Amino acid sequence: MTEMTYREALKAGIREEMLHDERVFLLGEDIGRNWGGAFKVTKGLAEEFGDERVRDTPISENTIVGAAIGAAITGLRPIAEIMFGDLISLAMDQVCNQAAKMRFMFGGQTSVPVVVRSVFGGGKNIASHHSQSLEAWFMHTPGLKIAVPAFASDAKGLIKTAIRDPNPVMFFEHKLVYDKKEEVPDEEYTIPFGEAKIRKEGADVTVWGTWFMLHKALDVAEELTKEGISVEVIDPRTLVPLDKKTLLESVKKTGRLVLVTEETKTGATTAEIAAIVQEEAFDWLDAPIKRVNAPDTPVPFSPPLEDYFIPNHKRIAEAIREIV
Amino acid sequence: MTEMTYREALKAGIREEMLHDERVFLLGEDIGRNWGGAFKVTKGLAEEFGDERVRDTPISENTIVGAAIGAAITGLRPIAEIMFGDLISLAMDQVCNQAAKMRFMFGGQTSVPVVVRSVFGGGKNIASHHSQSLEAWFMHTPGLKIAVPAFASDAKGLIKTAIRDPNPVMFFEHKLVYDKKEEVPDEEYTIPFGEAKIRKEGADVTVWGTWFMLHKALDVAEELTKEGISVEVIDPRTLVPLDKKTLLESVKKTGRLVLVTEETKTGATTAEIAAIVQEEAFDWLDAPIKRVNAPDTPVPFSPPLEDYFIPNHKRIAEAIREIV
Amino acid sequence: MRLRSLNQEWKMWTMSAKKKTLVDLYTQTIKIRKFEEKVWELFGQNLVPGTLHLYLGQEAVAAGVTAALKKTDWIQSTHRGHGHVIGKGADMNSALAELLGKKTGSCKGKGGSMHITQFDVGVLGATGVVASGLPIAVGAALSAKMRGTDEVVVCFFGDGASNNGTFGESLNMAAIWNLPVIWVIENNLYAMGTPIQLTCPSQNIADRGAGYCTPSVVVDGNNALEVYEASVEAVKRAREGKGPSLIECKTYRMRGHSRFDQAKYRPKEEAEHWLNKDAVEIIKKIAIEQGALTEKEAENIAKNLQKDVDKAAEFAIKSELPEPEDALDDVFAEVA
Amino acid sequence: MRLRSLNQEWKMWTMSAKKKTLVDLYTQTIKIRKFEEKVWELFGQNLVPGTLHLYLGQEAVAAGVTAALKKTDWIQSTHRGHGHVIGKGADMNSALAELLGKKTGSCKGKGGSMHITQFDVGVLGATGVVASGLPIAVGAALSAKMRGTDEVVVCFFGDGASNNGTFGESLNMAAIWNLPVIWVIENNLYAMGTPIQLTCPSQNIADRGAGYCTPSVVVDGNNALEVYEASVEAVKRAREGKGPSLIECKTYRMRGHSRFDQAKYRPKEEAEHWLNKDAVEIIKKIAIEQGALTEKEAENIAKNLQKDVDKAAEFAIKSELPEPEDALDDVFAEVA
Ligand SMILES: Cc1ncc(C[n+]2csc(CCOP(=O)(O)OP(=O)(O)O)c2C)c(N)n1
Ligand SMILES: Cc1ncc(C[n+]2csc(CCOP(=O)(O)OP(=O)(O)O)c2C)c(N)n1
Ligand SMILES: [Mg+2]
Ligand SMILES: [Mg+2]
Repeated sequence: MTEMTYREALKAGIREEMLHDERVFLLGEDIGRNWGGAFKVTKGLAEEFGDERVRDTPISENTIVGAAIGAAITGLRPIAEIMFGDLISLAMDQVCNQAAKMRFMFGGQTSVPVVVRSVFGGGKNIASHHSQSLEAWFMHTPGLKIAVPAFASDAKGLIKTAIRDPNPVMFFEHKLVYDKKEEVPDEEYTIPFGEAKIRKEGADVTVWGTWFMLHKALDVAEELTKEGISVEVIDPRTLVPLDKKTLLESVKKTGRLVLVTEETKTGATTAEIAAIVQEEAFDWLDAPIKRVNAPDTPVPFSPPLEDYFIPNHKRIAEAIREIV
Repeated sequence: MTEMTYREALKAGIREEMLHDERVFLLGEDIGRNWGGAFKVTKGLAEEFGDERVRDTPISENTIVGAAIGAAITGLRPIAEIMFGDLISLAMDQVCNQAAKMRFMFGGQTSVPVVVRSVFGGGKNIASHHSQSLEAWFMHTPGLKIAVPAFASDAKGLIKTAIRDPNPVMFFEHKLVYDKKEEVPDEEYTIPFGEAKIRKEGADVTVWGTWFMLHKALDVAEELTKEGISVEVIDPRTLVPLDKKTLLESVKKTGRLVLVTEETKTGATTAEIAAIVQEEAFDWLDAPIKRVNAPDTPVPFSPPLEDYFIPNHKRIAEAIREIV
Repeated sequence: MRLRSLNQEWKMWTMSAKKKTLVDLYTQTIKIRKFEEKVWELFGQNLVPGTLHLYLGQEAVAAGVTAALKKTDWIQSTHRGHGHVIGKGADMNSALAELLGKKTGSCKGKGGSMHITQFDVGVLGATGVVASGLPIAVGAALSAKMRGTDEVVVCFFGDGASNNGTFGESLNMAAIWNLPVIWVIENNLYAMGTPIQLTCPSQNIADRGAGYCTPSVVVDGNNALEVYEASVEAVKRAREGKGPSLIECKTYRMRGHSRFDQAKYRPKEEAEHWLNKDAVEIIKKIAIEQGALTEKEAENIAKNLQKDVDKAAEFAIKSELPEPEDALDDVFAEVA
Repeated sequence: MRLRSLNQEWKMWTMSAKKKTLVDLYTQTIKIRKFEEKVWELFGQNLVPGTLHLYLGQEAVAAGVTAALKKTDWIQSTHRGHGHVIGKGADMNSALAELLGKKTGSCKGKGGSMHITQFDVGVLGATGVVASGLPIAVGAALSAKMRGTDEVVVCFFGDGASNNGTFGESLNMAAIWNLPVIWVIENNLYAMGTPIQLTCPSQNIADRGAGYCTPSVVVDGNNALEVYEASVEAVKRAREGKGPSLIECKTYRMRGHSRFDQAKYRPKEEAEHWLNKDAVEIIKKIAIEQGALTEKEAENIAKNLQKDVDKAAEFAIKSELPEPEDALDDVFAEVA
């Protein structure tokens, strides 16, 4: 095991796959030698693998994804990077109408092994166009798999799985987890999609959340032990496929569920999870499922505003206390 | 009152507003005199108001919406038509990052009185790129209002409200309701946003749905009276703002809820509604909230496949029977 | 309309056009014609669900372009794609079956007319979102290059499509990466009911190529030989690593845009002018003039193709519809 | 770099340049410079949250363009927008307060650097999504025309932006509708760390204008007078109903792209060459040479502006932060 940051682990995963499989290549804006990616995930890869395989592109989001699709269906394994998740709004057609649907529309004649990496989340005071969390759009798009690693070792294991998957995978990161450190196995490993991880066991209430909110939930869970509240914390790791089993089992044990993501509330992934759980574990629920999300506004710039917007420890703790 | 189709009522509403307010104009692909809109909603308007105010555009969805925004913030009242709802995927940036956020990002300095009209839904065997129902994407985008009229008189009253609203309004229609007829008031009227309508009163179970599925739900409700099941059917009319009050009151009365839309299930608007209701009417629910949606696949072309994909009377009836 | 006159060189070239090429071009053109006539007939019999964008009238474009390609080359198709896939060598049985929504269709009935695709003969896909094929063609061409092959990618699209954002993005990316891609604009003068004059400020869309350093030419899209010649040159450039080219083919739909459109918005004289320039007649005349074909041989080819098409229709009609639950398959490929 | 040499005519023109114009251009240029230096200073003091795209180095573009505009004209700005809004006459107090995230900011602290906007002086908005302003400019220009005004719309964007889909869509729409819009490309040779050579196949982005029948010119973007002259001509065309124009301004960032970027990817000689072409020095020299200003007067102008900027900074620093709950306001305008 070696301690490394999420960023390092992610890069290590990409690098291993590039070494294994010469079909793997990266394309995106400023991912190459001059910058190494806006969040430096790909730094050094152009130097190691050359500018052909770590390919800087023009600012053409829709065509970046489309080009990845074209390369994927003709035998390569592209990883397209969209610099900020907000900008996938420009590539929705290629992601949602093309990548997600091609295999189906063409009756299984082809598959689309493309990975689209991007990053969500606020906390950096960069306002409405660079801070959103839009994973719900893609969860509502059949044909896409979605990985949402929150920890370094998962980032590495899941990116390797994503690259090997014959289907389009949206691989979403979060700005504030890149620097999180964790022990990462030295030997080669992958992490299967659709397996949630219980990050902390508990008896009184289940908390399900993603990325930085998951980390906050873990902090809160720790704190609340002092109040005698035993919180179980679940990390889905992938949204599609979704590990309902682990979640439902946990809820059936605790009878209570709090969902925490940084998305704006209405129509968030937390709505889907709530809908599923009330549908499939109705008789086990001892209290309404609580959703802790951002309010239904764009992301504001100024620190006090953004701090208010993003769910904090206090709000998570309150939601838990409300139902236990 | 005059009986007219949804299409006619919608056009009448647009026409009235164009007569009242010379700032109102339309832009979109093939909306003008040569075609009159892919679904003929604007047929005749170019002849009456001229090609300047009923403006055919190139196939440039993102710029159509952006141009509407630019016109809106400088004093006009544009209605942009996107020919098929699936194609808003090309305009997501202008809709979701610009129109929806400008007022907020600029601290209230401007407002964006733009209406984006488009059409969702299957049933016409035109496959994966022309049959989707994507309203959930927009419900998850703070800053947008969303109208979803299912009846002719609502289409007219709501489009007039949409045009007068100082905010961006997504006005979504459905391919299979254009020909539905209804008595429409002769005198001028508007319908406020955020007021659901109880389409049928009932005591045993509440059904909430949109567009063509709402019509199917009404058929089913009628049928089920024969089995002694009394169904209350709610038409939200707008998704944002959402009339939670009417819905919650109904659920508190019936104790049961079935949600019916044509969306693919995961992450649909029905998930949000389920999440709200379990959160706010938990103690009144006598059974899990059921969601009747399309499966998580793209929309298939061939009739037997598409028929299977789209929720039908039988599935709606079964979901109701399951929980009453 | 001002066509950049290639006539001078073209006439000289035709003198030496290989007879086989002329026969091929004629055969391809009339094959697509026969196919589309059959589709129209089946549609009239209410056997084709949904909508339909016929290729009738534009046959020379697909024929001329695909005749310049190898089997290993790729094409990216559109909502008006029947001609492209037939030209590229698609199996007619499964093509027609697809249009009828049958299980035996190349897409198992999941795609239909707008997504008619046969991957194994080099069709990357047919897309219903106008202009969405261009980025995919860029990627396929990038892949062809990165994989070290001599594969060439043709991307078909319409005049309307050239106004969509992907046009500039894709032309640019192909140019900077010097990719083996050929942009084929089928300028049939209309996007649905919208005449090109309303949406394009210049005489030729091809003018936009220069801004992306992409050699661009305008040809008579109803003349398969002219299309072929331009394609051969473009393919040569692509295979030699000289990068993308653009070919604008001026052409015309024989019928309306889709389904029930009568195309009444088209001025009579314009329609007459173009409908007189019949793609099949033009290439047939050339082939006969050049001594590549006799009238009789041409007729025989047509007859044989008619038989093939009839048989394909029979196959398609007899084929079974998919099972309803098949709707759930083919979303994801299985993980190895 | 090959600049389309306007030198001949330009020299003649400058001879007759109104002195007031030269003073204005100098004043605008140095005003933006002073503003940005202050921003940089405040950033160094950790007073500017988030990121920052300084306009330092490109002042001549905003100065030259906005000097050609009326108050009633509009500009569409970008992530690198400080210069544009200051040039258009924004209140410096609320501009700086916005950058500091204060309640008194023009956007009440909701927008910050990337969305710095003052609608009342004709700024349509500053957008963080590269190239997303072009469609909005089209609409504003359409509105100007439909409302029967003589308003002109300038749309600023970068070399990087010109590779996004909205570029072609918007140039086309403005051209076919003959709209009073001026496309101003600030070609600072880089999009973040990506040099233009990697993403643009031609020498000049302006080459793309011809495909859309849009008169296009390349100017030295560090020379406010040259920018101004081209702008005056473009504005004239627009006001006379002659449609859109495109001006490509070759320029250079004095610093990195954002926040902590040191721009080490830029070749030394290139950076030196450009950093020697200081926008303030250039216009100052011209103004003095033309007898419009003395060195002393120039200094006084600078000093006065420095005072204004200092005061604005004081105002911004003293201003209060918004209340947390203000985050919930301004999503929807109230229905009348
Ligand atoms: C992006 C997009 N916008 C609009 C449509 C609706 N539509 C389908 S075909 C068509 C016209 C396309 O014109 P063109 O590209 O010239 O092709 P043609 O039909 O003439 O072959 C339109 C507007 C669509 N499918 N996709
Ligand atoms: C659509 C989009 N893609 C990527 C980004 C990230 N980004 C911000 S600025 C920038 C470079 C823009 O380059 P250019 O247009 O030349 O403007 P400059 O920064 O040089 O002024 C990039 C890639 C973005 N904000 N929007
Ligand atoms: Mg066309
Ligand atoms: Mg730049």
